[in-house]
Amino acid sequence: MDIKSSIEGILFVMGNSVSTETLAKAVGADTDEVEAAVQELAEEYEKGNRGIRITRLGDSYQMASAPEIYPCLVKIAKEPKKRVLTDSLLETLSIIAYRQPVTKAEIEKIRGVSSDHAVNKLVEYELVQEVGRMDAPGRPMLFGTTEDFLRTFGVSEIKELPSPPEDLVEKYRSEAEAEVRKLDVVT
Amino acid sequence: MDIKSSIEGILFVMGNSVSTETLAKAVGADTDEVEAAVQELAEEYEKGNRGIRITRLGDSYQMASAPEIYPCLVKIAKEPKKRVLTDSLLETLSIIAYRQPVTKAEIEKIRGVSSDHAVNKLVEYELVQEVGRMDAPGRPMLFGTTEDFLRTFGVSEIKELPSPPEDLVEKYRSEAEAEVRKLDVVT
Amino acid sequence: MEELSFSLPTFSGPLDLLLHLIEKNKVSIYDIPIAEITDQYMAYLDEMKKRDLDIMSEFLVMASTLLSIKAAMLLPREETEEGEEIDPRDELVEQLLEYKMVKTMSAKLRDMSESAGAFCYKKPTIPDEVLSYEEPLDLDELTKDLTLKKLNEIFEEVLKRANGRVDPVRSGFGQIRKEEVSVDEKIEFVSRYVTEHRRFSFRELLETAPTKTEVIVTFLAILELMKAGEIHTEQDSNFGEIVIESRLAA
Repeated sequence: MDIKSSIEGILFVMGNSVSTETLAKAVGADTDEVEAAVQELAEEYEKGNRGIRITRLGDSYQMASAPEIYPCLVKIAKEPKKRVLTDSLLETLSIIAYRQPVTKAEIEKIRGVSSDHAVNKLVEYELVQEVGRMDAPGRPMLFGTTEDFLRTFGVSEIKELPSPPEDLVEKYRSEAEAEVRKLDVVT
Repeated sequence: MDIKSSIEGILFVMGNSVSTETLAKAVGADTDEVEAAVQELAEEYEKGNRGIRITRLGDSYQMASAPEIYPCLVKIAKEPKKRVLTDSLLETLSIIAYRQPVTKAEIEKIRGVSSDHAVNKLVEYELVQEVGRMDAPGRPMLFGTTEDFLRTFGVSEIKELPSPPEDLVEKYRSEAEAEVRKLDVVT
Repeated sequence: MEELSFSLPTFSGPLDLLLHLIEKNKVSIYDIPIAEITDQYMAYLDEMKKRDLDIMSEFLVMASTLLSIKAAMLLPREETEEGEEIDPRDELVEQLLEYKMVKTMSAKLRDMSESAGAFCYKKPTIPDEVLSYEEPLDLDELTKDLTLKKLNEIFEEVLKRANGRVDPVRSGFGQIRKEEVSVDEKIEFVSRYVTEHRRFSFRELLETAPTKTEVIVTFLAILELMKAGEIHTEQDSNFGEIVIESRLAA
């Protein structure tokens, strides 16, 4: 097997960059011969418009894929992330939609569980955004729905969202407040 | 970039074996087109006496270095540690290879010894895998060979394994008969 | 008979040893001189035992098989229905042939693995650009099963659940005060209730108990009355309705 083919195989197996010196040692030739052979090989790949390229990095060479195949690679190289609105995301979204602007603490109080992850996911999905800070100790972040959210549901303003019966909301609110007051007394 | 070059790049990047189905998905062609392109590519490497080879493993393809450059590689890379297969393991493996799918009980009957340890070791070495359960009392586990088995023994599929045992039986039988006749003559 | 060599090769099993002896003696598998081979097998076994007391039971099983064949060889041959003589060695011969095949194939496999080892593979080197690529977000796809009506329902559901976590008894109470209900008082009360209502559910009774303490005391009162034999209780299933019935004559 000639030097060029040997170098081809070596660059393939090593994957990383290999110095001309190392290549010379492997094939038993001097660095000039190696240099000439690698150049020839690189040109063949380039001119043949092949899926593999040979790139020079200082005194080293490395085999790499042609950038043109990236679109093919993204289809198979990793599991596509599945984006779904889970129950906890939906709950959080509904609270933000009807109570906006609202803090994470308020959401957590209503849901009874930590909602950090859910809020962050909704922000990532561009359904929810930061809309300001509350004028309260710690200046907590306030969250509201995005324009994308309105567009998705075909409404032009938050006001258009069907509102839950007001009395129901009031009932829950006063009950919850009553309990909170009572807790204050105990502590 | 044409299908062939895309496949070349994909096989290079992935390193592992890639199924024709995955390749088809990546390049947006049907499996027949992919099959044809891979064959052509493999032939080019082979005929050009290049440093890279494309090997088939069942329904998958994998890029490998040409065996001829192995001596060059060991001069610069650490020699891959070879797994030593003891006689027991090899016996068990050849029973599984030729009789698959096969149960531990069948293996034990042929070898005359408990083969639990050997089968477990082969599974650990990823040469053998569970392939299902036999439709018999106790639903015993059935074992077969893996893709790693094909790679380790340099075949593309099980059918390529040498001389089916049936021929050998005949050979031994006729040898034995010849021997018996010889004895008759002597006595 | 040949001398035993003391550099014992290792055998992968009893068949391996047996095959070794047959080949060493240059005899046919089809015509094993059982007496001789058995003696040699036993001699090996003795030697192996000296070195390794954990000798595998399989070797001993084979030894007894050989001895039983040896004994059968001394007896007149059995015959098949067709009148052919049955050789007691037949089964062993078949087993040995199959095993010999396996040995041949495993030797071939070993050769093959040596030549296949010259192929070298490469680890995946997926470019960062590919790994960090994310599919563009498709909001319509993400929200395709979601309607405003559903979102509204979810919100109401969440509120209801939030309400469920608020203890209605305590929240309606305002402050903590000492309960002044004794079990004796309660027994008297329940006793009266039983006389008036004859048969009723525990839940009904609890409507008369506005606080948690009263609920507990009422339950204790029920237990006392059961012990006294004044009432009889029934419950069909766990957490089901408890039905209380008077056992006293009306």
